[in-house]
Amino acid sequence: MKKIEAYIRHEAFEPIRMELLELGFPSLTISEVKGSGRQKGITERYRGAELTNYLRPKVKLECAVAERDVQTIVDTILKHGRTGAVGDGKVFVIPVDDAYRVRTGESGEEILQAHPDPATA
Amino acid sequence: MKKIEAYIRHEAFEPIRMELLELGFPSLTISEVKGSGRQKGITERYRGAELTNYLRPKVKLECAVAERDVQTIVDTILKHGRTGAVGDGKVFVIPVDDAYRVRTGESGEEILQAHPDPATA
Amino acid sequence: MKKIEAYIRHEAFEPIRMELLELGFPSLTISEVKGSGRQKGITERYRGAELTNYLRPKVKLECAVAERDVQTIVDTILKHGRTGAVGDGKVFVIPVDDAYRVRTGESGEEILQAHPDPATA
Amino acid sequence: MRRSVATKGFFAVLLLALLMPSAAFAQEDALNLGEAVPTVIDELNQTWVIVGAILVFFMQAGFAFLEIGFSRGKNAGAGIAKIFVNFSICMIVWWAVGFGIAFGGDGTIAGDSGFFFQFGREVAGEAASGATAAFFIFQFMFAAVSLAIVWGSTLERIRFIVYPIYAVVFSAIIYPLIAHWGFGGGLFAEIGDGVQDFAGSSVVHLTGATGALAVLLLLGPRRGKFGPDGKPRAIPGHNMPLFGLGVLILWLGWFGFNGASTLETSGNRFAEVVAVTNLGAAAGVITASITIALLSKKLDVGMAGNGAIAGLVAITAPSGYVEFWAAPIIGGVAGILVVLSVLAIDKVVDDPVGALSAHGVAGIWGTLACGLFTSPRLAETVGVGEAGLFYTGSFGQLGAQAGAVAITFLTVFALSLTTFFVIKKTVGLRVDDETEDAGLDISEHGMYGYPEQFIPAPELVGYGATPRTPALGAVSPASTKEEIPA
Amino acid sequence: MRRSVATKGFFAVLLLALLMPSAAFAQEDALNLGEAVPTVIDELNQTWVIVGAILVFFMQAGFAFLEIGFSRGKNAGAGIAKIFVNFSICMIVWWAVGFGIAFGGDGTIAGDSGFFFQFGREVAGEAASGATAAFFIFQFMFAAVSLAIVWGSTLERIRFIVYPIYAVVFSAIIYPLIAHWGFGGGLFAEIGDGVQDFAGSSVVHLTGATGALAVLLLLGPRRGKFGPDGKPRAIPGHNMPLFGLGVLILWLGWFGFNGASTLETSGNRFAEVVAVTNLGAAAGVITASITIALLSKKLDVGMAGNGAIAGLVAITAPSGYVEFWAAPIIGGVAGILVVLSVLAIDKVVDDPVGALSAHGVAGIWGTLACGLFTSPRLAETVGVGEAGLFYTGSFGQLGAQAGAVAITFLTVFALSLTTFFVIKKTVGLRVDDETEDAGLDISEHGMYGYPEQFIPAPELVGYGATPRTPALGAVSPASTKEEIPA
Amino acid sequence: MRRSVATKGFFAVLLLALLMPSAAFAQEDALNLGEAVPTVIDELNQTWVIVGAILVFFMQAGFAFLEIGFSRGKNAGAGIAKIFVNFSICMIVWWAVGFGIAFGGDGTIAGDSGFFFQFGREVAGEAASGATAAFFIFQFMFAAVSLAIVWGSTLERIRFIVYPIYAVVFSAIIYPLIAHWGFGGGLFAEIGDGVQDFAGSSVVHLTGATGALAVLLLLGPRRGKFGPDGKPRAIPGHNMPLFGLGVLILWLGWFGFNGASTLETSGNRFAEVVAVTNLGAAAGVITASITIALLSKKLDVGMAGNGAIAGLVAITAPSGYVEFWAAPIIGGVAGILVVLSVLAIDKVVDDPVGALSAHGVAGIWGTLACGLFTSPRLAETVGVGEAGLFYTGSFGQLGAQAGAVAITFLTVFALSLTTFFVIKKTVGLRVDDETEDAGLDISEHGMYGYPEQFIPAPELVGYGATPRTPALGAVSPASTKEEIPA
Ligand SMILES: Nc1ncnc2c1ncn2[C@@H]1O[C@H](COP(=O)(O)OP(=O)(O)O)[C@@H](O)[C@H]1O
Ligand SMILES: Nc1ncnc2c1ncn2[C@@H]1O[C@H](COP(=O)(O)OP(=O)(O)O)[C@@H](O)[C@H]1O
Ligand SMILES: Nc1ncnc2c1ncn2[C@@H]1O[C@H](COP(=O)(O)OP(=O)(O)O)[C@@H](O)[C@H]1O
Repeated sequence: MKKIEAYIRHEAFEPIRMELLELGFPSLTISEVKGSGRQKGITERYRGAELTNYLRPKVKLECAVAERDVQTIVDTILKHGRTGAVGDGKVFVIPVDDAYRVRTGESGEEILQAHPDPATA
Repeated sequence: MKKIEAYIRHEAFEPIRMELLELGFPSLTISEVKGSGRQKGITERYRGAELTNYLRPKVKLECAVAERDVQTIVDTILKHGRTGAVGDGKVFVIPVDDAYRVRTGESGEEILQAHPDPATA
Repeated sequence: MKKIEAYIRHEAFEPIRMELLELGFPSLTISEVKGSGRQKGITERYRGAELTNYLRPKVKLECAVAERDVQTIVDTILKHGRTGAVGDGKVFVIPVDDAYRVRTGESGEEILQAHPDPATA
Repeated sequence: MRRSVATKGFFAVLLLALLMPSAAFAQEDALNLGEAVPTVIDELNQTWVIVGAILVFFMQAGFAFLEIGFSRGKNAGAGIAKIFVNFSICMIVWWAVGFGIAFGGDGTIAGDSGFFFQFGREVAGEAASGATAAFFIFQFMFAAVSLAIVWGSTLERIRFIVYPIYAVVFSAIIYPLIAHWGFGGGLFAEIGDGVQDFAGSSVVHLTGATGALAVLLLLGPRRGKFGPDGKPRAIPGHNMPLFGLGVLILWLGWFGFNGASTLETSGNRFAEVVAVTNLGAAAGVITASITIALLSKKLDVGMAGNGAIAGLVAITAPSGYVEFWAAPIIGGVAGILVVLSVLAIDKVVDDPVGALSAHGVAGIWGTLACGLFTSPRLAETVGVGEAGLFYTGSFGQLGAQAGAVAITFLTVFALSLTTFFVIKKTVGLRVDDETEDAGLDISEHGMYGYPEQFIPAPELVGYGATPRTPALGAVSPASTKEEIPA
Repeated sequence: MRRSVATKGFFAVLLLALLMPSAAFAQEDALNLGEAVPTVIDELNQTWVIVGAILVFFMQAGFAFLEIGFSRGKNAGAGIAKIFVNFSICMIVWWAVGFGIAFGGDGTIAGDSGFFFQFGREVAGEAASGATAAFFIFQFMFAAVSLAIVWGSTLERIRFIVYPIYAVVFSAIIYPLIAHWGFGGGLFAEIGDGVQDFAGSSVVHLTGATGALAVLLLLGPRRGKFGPDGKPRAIPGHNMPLFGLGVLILWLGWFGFNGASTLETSGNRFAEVVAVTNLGAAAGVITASITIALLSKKLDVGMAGNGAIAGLVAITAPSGYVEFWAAPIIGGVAGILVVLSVLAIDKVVDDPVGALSAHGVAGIWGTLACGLFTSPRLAETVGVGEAGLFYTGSFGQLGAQAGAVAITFLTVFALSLTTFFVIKKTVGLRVDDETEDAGLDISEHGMYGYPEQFIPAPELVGYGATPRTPALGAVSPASTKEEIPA
Repeated sequence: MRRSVATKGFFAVLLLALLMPSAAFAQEDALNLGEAVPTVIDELNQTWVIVGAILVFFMQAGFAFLEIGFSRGKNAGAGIAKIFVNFSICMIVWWAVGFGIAFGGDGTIAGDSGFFFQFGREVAGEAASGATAAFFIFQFMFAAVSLAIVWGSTLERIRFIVYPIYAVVFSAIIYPLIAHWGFGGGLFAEIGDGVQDFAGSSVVHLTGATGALAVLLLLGPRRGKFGPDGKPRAIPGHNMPLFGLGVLILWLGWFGFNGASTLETSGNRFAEVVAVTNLGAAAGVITASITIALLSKKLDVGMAGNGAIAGLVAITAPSGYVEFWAAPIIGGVAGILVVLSVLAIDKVVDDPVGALSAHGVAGIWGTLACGLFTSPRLAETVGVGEAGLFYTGSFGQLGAQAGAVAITFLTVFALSLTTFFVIKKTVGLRVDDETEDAGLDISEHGMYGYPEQFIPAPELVGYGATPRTPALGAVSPASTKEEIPA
């Protein structure tokens, strides 16, 4: 099992979510984060004084999947996340030892994501 | 060392926190996230137009513990997190290579959690 | 590749960010979290009634780096994060299997961080 | 221009009449001074009353923001819908029924004319004039204030449908009865030399707070208000600035509430009333702030604001009857009372805004205070009741005041409890637990009051993303647990 | 103290004059009653008009908060800057040009005197007096309201530079023309016995809404408003409490808007107008709430508020012409119309605040309603037009009203469309997509309206951290994609 | 109804008197016109003054929201507590002491009667009447405005205890002295033909700003305001909409502030004052907006608002003395001045709201502007001073104005600095660093102004969860670092 963590633009999320849903990966979690790459600071102005802001809002997408599905997910993220401009973000793949579904207490890979048609997965 | 990441309902957090505290695991971190499972969207209405929201607020609980404590923590989360309804969430266990306490610079497993009575742990 | 996750005080972040920038590690992500250690609760008062709050706001810093850079990053965090008082936070190091840059689709260690002078890194 | 007819819009006439006022009158040959002077006196009175009515109108915004500030963010929008709908229903019902019962005649129990009040229609045997239109709308604003007071305590858990039902009963019967007794020449005019309640500490504020008590007893506390040990816990309101805005707007409106209750400008009494009102309010803030700071080591913002309201409520009845020196005492006592009362009541009943204390306890105190502080000069000027205990040594007026308080409380409580009981047994008083947890905004109004706080940014369109229409069916937002397994 | 000269500040004189008013007059030997009485009547009229003007001023805050509440948080500060600048430009231009065109003479098309209005200068052949100063500022507030109405629909995407340009044209020409026709004795006074528009359902509200329609057609919808399937999607405003504040302030201001449009206190007519106004507004809330609740199962907060506005807009023209019974009907119909109209318009044009419906559709309905409901008594009192269809069975007045609506719409639409077309072709009407996504606050005003919502806490200094001055160059906030690769 | 006695509540009498006004007078046999007319004139004057006082009251909300908008969210609730407490203390102290010193006699330095002002008590040798009650409360509102101005600059770091102490001194001595000199017939009436300060550019605004300067010098900047390089950094206020609300409320209140400073309706002068005030404010917005847009390429919302305030402050002194044409010039210059001044002062002192510039610099400019623009007509009408330089070519009046500015500044500065110095040496002026970082809301008031922004949702009860009472002891919220190791 792996967990995919992606830092992406806000506007990239919705297309990614929809394609993942179609591919059978409805389960994911997002949060609001602020990121810095080697981007320049943004200078904001307030009553004549300046404030330079080095961090930009991004969406962090987290999604635990079975090993065999990792590439599908990553490809989907890369496909919709790309604008070609700096700041598109990064995707990291992290090992997961174990997984539990709270509702039932079941554990293991099968709880991760429900493929629409498991046979073809 | 392992890190437990759980996506749970808001109302589950307080009982979990209190039992973990009693068990000697006071140290944890939470954040507000929005998650999607294979849940239906929620249709909201605004001035007659509709807005469908596929993401629901959840609490993400993160807690790094020694390997031997993982099951205790997971069990506590499962126990209090369960309502039996869809949306109760998931728990993932992730490997941790190293840990440091900022205040002292110490590292290693012993910095993780303070058991009330280490002998019985 | 490793991912460093640090839970630190708000006021520690800016000096850490600036030193990491100088050291050639501009890329990182932060988020607002609430943490509990074995700290006491804070009692707040509202219209005569009390509310005890056991969770304190912290910044979570996430930063994926090549294995050889882990110690540099950790040291920087420890250096600026320390006030010596309880609540300074923790740093965890987590394995990363893979990394992708969304903008280009490239993957692997070289996408992680841009050293100002790679030769000396 | 008086009665003159404009044939080409306003301005031509305006120039003729206003640029040369004496010329305008000259036109009408000779100004009949014996008629013009009483007319202008009357018009000045009505101008002041209408200014007062407009100020009292704004108190609706005051209640709305006081209550929204004291709610959690998930119930913030509901406070707006509530004010709109209650105020509007009250207006229509007051017009149709309430005004007639309150002021349409001088029977002991109720009036019997002036329904669907308007010109040409008679009120109390007289053809209604423009003057009465001012009185009609001014008194309506009081009814609406009284109704608004009922709802603050029911925040965050009441079903919306309860509002229109009770609003109709309250605006048609409950408030008009009390108003008839206290302001309309009914029952309270017959107790002793008359009960002193200048602008309604009892008629308006105690009435509202009593309605609140009745509904609270049947409604129960918000989820989580009392711990398993039965101890009350703080459920902090989400926005102290909006709370403060509410208090300041109420304070503003009160200058109309008390000041224009003179109903005229005669002798500049209204100016004294305004000054006395401000002294009472200021003292309420100071004593409430000191009391809570001594008790809890912190100057609670909400309590300071409650002190202002309590001071204002308490000075409302005496504002036309007492000299300046009494005002800070009356307001100051109210400020202490409100803090102690909020702390005591919080142990038993869940009153998120402190209305029982600020309008009920302070309203009773203010009404009784007339029996203590009313000065002989002002009892005579107003022509109601006699001077208070501190001037006369007699408990007479105090007794009359206490009687009015008791009658008001019992009447309103009985009528309200009955009404709410029927509502509870039929449509139901309270939302279910899931709705309460989700918040009234999303459950009853379809959208959060602060959508960006609750809905993730990518779902709030406008990022250029244009997702397709959802393939999956939609469920009602109230069922927050109905999801399909992953 | 009248005309008396103070040599030592106000107070000495004040004591002499005010503490002993009759003495003060005695000083001037004998009070000339024949002069004093018309003067005080005039002064009372002007006091009421100025109170009205002040209330109407506050409607600017009403528009600001209604619009801010209906915007997303990233555009909240821009709403404040917009109101400040538009109101201010309107003031200066109205003074310099607009007032003269609107009220500086009684030509059919436009006035021709009173530019750079002030004392000593003549207006319409008469030396302007203090009375006219009240009229000047009261009428200005109407112009400013009309201008404010134009902008609500353009939220979240219009370039700031558009405001000053159109504001000048609107305040100098567009509104003054219509005001001259409707209020200043021009064109509309010559249609039949005169067009009835007491306080401006058509002159003020339809004019504003027509300007809004013109700009909307050229501006286009916000990004993400319509899906790829062409269906409208909800873009929820960020703050229902602020929206509610806006509505309540507008409602408050409307008592001045309609009430003081009597321009005098004669016969206490203003009190009737205030009562009628409130009945109309209340009915609008009730019917709009019921309509949307029936259609969508939820009592939408914004729709309830739009119902209030629609009720107020509709009752504006008839408020001086109709009896009480007609007011709830007029307001109630407006409440239904506004909901249906918002739903219909939302399918085609992106009007985030519903101004086309609440001010346009309801404005037309209100103007026509005079042709139905005007009572003979009031047509005669005001001296404009004749009674409505329901009294007379004649379509005469209704026809006059319809004519005025058509002329107003066509004139304003033609002039506005031309102006906005020129703006579009020169400086441009709309911000680019990146700016729209980032929000107008940060892009056009340099800082978010709610900085803490958008900027991470560590960047908001004051944590004791004192980072060095940035070594790297700064880029403009608008270029949200310009970053350097890691 | 005048003086008539109601025996059965208001309404019976109301019907008799108001429905048949002439009948009511007939009752008293023959209306004594020679008495009734001066009385109604007086009552109209007092009505206008009380309307003005109520408008000026609302400026407290204006200051509160301007300041809250310019604060960070962690200090938002404190702004509400501050306004409540300062206003209230000012009221009580003004009543007890301040009014007597300001207006209780016409000595050069101070009044000596009218303490614990009320009816029956004499003021300046005359028995106080209702008229004086209006004057008393109107002038009090000015004192409260002046006090409010002091505190804006001290946001986010001052100890709460400083407020009551200085408020007492300011309301008892500092402001009353200046008010006596400028408004009460004291010192400034003896400079030349009298100093012209119609509504208090200097008496009220410069006084407040000077108090602010004194405390700022002893208080120091907020943590993080100046970088290690000494350069000022932006600490953005958290809420531009609330800031805008504050400005709009202040603007509204100013119509009462300047308009009712006529103290009467004679000659409709108040209408001219209102119009002149609005012209000045509008010009201030426009020039400030242009100035900051030219300097920083962005139309800063706060600066546009500061431009409005500066325009209003500047036109305050001249509003009764200048013709329309001068108003946009005076306001426009103030708009430019305030921007330049904010930018300059920001380099040296930390004034988060720009009060030194908007009230101080603009107040000085406005006072001096009388010496330039006062018209002969109006100098004569008011009866104070002579026409300005641009009419007379003489520097006489300008000199008198400059003298008053200097005396006001020096007096207030000396008294305030002394008071604050004593406070600093005794109870202390400033919170400690930890409290400042945590925010005043939680530290001094026990709860955040926006709890949901700072406290995690699960801790905000009401989710149905009912955790047991904490076993662990509780610590004071101020000690944000005291935790126990994990
Ligand atoms: N090594 C990293 N660790 C954590 N977050 C990162 C890392 N690199 C990038 N990010 C996140 O991705 C966002 C965009 O990255 P950036 O490097 O600016 O884009 P690009 O990959 O196009 O050069 C950053 O704002 C940050 O949130
Ligand atoms: N594979 C996953 N990766 C990341 N988050 C997940 C995953 N599965 C579930 N979650 C989180 O858990 C929440 C509840 O999950 P859901 O699948 O709806 O519940 P259930 O396990 O009861 O079917 C989701 O809203 C999401 O935040
Ligand atoms: N084991 C852990 N797992 C997750 N978060 C932790 C853990 N230990 C500490 N933290 C985070 O670090 C913060 C400070 O930790 P704490 O233990 O109080 O400080 P200290 O290390 O100085 O004793 C906590 O508020 C929490 O957010």
